[in-house]
Amino acid sequence: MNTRQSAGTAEATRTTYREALREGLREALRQDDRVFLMGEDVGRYGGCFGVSLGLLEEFGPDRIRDTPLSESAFVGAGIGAALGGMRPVVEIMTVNFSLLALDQIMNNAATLLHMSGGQLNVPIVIRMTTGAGRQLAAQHSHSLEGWYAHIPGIRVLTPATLDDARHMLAAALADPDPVLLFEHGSLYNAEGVLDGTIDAVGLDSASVRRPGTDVSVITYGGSLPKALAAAETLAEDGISAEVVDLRSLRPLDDATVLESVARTHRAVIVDEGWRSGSISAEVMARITEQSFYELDAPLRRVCSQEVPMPYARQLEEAALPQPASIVAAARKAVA
Amino acid sequence: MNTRQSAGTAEATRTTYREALREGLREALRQDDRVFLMGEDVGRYGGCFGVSLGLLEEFGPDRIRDTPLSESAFVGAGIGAALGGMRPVVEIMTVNFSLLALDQIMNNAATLLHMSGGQLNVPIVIRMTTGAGRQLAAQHSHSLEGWYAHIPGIRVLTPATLDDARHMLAAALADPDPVLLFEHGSLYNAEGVLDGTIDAVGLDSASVRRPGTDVSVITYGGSLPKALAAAETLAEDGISAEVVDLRSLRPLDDATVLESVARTHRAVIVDEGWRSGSISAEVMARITEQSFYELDAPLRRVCSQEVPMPYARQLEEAALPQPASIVAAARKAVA
Amino acid sequence: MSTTTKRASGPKRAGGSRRPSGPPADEPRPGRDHRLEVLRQMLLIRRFEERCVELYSAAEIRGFVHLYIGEEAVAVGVGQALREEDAVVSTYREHGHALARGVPSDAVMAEMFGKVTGCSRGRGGSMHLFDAERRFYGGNAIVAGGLPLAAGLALADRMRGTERVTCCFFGDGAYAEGEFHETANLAALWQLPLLLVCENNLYAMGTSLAREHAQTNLAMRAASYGMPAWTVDGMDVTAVEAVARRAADSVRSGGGPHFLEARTYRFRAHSMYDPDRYRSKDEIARWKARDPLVELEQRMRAEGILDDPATKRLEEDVTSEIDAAVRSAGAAPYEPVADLLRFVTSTTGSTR
Amino acid sequence: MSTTTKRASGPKRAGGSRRPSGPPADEPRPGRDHRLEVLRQMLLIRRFEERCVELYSAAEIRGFVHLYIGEEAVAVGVGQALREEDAVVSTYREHGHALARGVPSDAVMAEMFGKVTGCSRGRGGSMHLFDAERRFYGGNAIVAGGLPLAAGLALADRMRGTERVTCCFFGDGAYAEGEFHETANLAALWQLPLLLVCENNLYAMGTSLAREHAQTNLAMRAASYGMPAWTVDGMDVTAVEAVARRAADSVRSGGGPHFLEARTYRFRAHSMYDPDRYRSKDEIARWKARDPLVELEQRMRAEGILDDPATKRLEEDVTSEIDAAVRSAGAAPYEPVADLLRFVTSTTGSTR
Ligand SMILES: Cc1ncc(C[n+]2csc(CCOP(=O)(O)OP(=O)(O)O)c2C)c(N)n1
Ligand SMILES: Cc1ncc(C[n+]2csc(CCOP(=O)(O)OP(=O)(O)O)c2C)c(N)n1
Ligand SMILES: [Mg+2]
Ligand SMILES: [Mg+2]
Repeated sequence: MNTRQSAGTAEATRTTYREALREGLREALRQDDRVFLMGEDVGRYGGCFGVSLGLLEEFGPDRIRDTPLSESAFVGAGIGAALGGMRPVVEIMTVNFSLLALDQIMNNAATLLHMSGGQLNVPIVIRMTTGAGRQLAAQHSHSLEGWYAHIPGIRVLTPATLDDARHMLAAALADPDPVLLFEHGSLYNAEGVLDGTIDAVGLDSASVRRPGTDVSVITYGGSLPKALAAAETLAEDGISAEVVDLRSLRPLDDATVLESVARTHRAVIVDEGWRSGSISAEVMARITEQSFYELDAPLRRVCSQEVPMPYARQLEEAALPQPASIVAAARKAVA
Repeated sequence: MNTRQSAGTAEATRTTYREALREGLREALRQDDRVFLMGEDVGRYGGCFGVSLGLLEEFGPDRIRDTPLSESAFVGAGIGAALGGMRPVVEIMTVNFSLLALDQIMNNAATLLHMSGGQLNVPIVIRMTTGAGRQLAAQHSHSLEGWYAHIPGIRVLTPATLDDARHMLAAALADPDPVLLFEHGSLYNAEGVLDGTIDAVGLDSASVRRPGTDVSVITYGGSLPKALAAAETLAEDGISAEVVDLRSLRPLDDATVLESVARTHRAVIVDEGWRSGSISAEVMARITEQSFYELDAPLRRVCSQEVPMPYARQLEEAALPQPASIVAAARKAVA
Repeated sequence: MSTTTKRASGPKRAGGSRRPSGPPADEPRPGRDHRLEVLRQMLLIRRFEERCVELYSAAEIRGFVHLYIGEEAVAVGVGQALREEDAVVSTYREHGHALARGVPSDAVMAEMFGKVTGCSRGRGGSMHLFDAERRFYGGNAIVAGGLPLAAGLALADRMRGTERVTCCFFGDGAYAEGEFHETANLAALWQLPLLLVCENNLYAMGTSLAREHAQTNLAMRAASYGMPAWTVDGMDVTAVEAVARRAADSVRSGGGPHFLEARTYRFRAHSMYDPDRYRSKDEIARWKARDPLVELEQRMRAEGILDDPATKRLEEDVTSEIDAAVRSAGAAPYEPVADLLRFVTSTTGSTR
Repeated sequence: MSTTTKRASGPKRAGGSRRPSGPPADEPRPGRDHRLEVLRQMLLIRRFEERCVELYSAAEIRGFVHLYIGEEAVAVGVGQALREEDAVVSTYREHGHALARGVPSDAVMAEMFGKVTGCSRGRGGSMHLFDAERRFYGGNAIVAGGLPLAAGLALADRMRGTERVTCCFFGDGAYAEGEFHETANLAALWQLPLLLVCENNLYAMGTSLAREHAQTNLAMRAASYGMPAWTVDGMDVTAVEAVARRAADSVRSGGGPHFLEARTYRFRAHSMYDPDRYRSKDEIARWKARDPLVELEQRMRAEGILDDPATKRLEEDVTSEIDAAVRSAGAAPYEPVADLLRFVTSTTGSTR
């Protein structure tokens, strides 16, 4: 189950991805005083991408906690605080900086429950910005969420819609284990209408964002709008593409993917990660292992080129999956 | 080309994987005074697994350089020294600790050449121990070499044989870019005969370690002996398994893999990494993309269970690929 | 955690090093029962680990094992200053910390045997002892990896307004890691109730203090972060306890983080695999002459609160506790392989 | 790198902060040509960045851009103390460092335009300027990420027995990162020829010094690693130069690493996206009153070595240099998309 409808009547509200995230944070902070937000410049600055703007004024510096530049220490402190009964939401500005905290994430957060024989669960949520598209070059633009999904013991979430931006945090905080939440930088300004009837989303299942019959386009995060745009174009050509939003990269919802492939018998995986060793390889492996005889054509994937993200616009655009490249791959798949 | 034969006559020598690595280091240090070895306890202690024992006495503390516990700083210093004209070999004791240096590895070593528009190549070699099998539990046992292979700009090598242990370092040092060299902890004591006629190995190609016709078993590193043992067992059943040693996980030698699959039409990938998002998924993706119509059966993989490595022997054994699980997978593939 | 009734002597000179800079120890001298309990704990740790060596040779224990022998005064002295509600974060050299914290010796022994009755169900082994009930948070084998975690536990207490202290043990080697720096600053900046105990045993594996640190006065450097920092003779359990009490009391009453450097020495090699090539026999002998157990025993005898029969009783007591631990560990079951994937996440179901 | 001929005044009081603790600056006072060159460099940086703001508004420049305006005295003062064979490692706020190092302004401008004639072929942008020939090693946008690298460059020099200095610029925020701690210790331990220049502009993005560091005397803390550490008024280019020369000379002659804290201030927001909500107008005004360019000009006028015509010539000179840079950047080609995968590895052929 992906969503829970609210009982009362609710109106659809216009909002942005950024505001939806902020509302999710505000709600969590209001509902549970164990929740606090911690990270570089989340307070007075309002968050490097403005997500937490205004929260300091509402909740004070104890719960909207600016940290020094010390990714390893404040992520580790979040883990410790979670062990100590709090429900920390830790913000890392950008996924590239999270490498500085990877020891804490993998060797502690993901591992403590198991190492302790089930004694110590770590209810921490770690949010970070991911992805390219804003000419921020090779140290601010990578998409490592698929890479993180390799680590047992954590959840990896990639909200791509306003509703997921608004509600995934609550579900993540309700989870007893570490959750990594990746916000694609190019989505912050995305505007749209929030479905007022949804008041909760699940974390376990992928979602078909556009039904189709000829080819499955499987994607997540910042690539979802591109996949949907590609599906529009394909529709003009009479090709019916089904767009699947994975939503969670760990655990992966095989069932929804395989059901889609069982309908279409063809699939293209779209993923902003570098191609080799990407989560799209894993999706292909799952399909090959479990639905080999359903396939009518080789699986295809559209990924980022294997290059540190260049600054120049034309190079960055060429390095990333684009609607045109998705369309081309889908055409080949159905050819 | 994987190997270069020496002109003269050479004798086969009995040695161990550890000694072969040490000989490779010694040779590099003798031949090029820009080469030095740096890391925790590489000097007076002799290396945490004894690889560099005796080198301090031969080359002195400047070139066999003990560092404080500061993975990020000494890996970064290696990168800087490489930029400054040296040829550093940096040892990280165990792959889990390398997470502390991942920022330097990904954001600097792998990226500088590109970010600088081709000006700054980084001729560093980073060696580390990887893998499980010695009951060292969840912070000393992981196999992250396949995970590292996701990063563009570096090479990822996994010497599995004595000859590769002996000669890969020289080839790595000759490469102008960063090379990560993963030594599987369970191989250090492996004994055997060094092929005295080989005096160089290449880095670009995989190697067929045992020819076969019914199924390709594709593997690398610490799993190679297990795959070879499985092939023996299969042979007793009349199943002819071809064992391919990838040797390098980045770049991946597709050609050798695809040629093997073209011969056998069936493949099992064996990989000590956690299953989801493993390098075995990438191998499967490459085969599916390029040799889909060659396949007579779904691809299979034998990986580590997705669990932080437990200490208890029976659990650790169950978590790892074993000859029996490889045999079982191969039987299914040919069924 | 008995009460203290007599005067403790001040910290003594650490072997071959500068005069420690701890505060004058003018606490009341502990009473006989307390002294005996301290001695018993130290003896338990010593004998427990000696038994581990035997069991390692017999292949009952595997993996990496790091012995604490020689350093017992630190864990036990500091342990006396902590209360039940406090928390302890430790390293891979943590048998002593765990036992001093009250983790039952049979649960520790079973853990080393890899049995399901172990304090981590056999999943952790020697390097990863845990006991949530006793707020013993491991057992971290990434050097310095426990420091940020300890800061977080202290932060939770700070935010919830409790009076609990979190005590984090780490080594002189750990001090060189970036995580030490980040944690020290964070703790001082946020005035966290954190007691940082640096066990300076002069070596990080085979690397001596002077080859790890440009400036080896660790307490002085810690003070530069803006927190009280004292050095204490880590071979003198009475001195350790006195200083730790003072520090813990100050932390508890809102004084922010405190740093203790305990000058100590491991009598054995770094781990079971270490041939100990990097220390001179002389140096080891000099430190063994300051055996913390012997020093305490001698003091107690001089004070007239220990005699041969009492020593014998203690030894017997400890030996039988360890015998029982070994027996029960040996008899305990292994966890079934079918349970391998438990505890990867808290919820059952798909984990990947 | 002209010779100095007159006496420089000692470091001055940094705005609103404690008395800097640099050594007495008894170097000869620089001559007119030298002063003019220093002023020209500072002016070039100032006007160059002002033009960048315009070009950013015009969408000719994209990505993150961090301005150095207000801090010019640091890059230029330190730059004077460095020789051609020395190396510089910098941050994402590095236009000033690059220009002071002699990276041609047209190559820097073309880089910001993303053109193939840029000093990083358009692959780096504002945050990643590189010039191997001038030993300018970036342009690192991971805060503190350049520090270990700089130590490595210095190590290479040390091992090869050259007399070169590596200078690493970083901020007060970077100082809190673990990589600072590890690098400072490593450099002091190995006595590396490293000049650490901490540009303390009182903020890390929106976080003020006192909310980043428990103990804000950065130089004092750096000294605790065992290296000389001085504070200098970063708004006074003469003072910066004097202290930097003294430090660089000492480093060069085997004195090991030195640490300089330059007290400075950025007049603009952190980046183009920053609404600068966290600093008071007052505070900014107070610091702007100490504009390093104005201070130098006034001093030169007082000394009688600068007059209106000379100022005008300088301005024209700098403006025409920037005009030319903008023109050539605008006219230069973009790198063809077909070359996207170049420079991932040095060798051609398979990279994955
Ligand atoms: C991050 C990391 N690097 C290296 C190691 C390997 N290692 C284990 S213990 C140790 C020495 C630590 O010395 P110290 O902190 O002084 O503690 P001690 O062992 O002396 O108690 C090393 C290098 C590790 N476990 N973690
Ligand atoms: C590791 C890392 N964390 C966070 C950031 C985001 N960030 C960029 S600049 C900056 C502030 C750095 O402050 P400081 O070191 O004082 O340098 P300044 O910008 O003041 O020159 C931050 C937080 C980053 N680039 N790298
Ligand atoms: Mg030690
Ligand atoms: Mg700053």
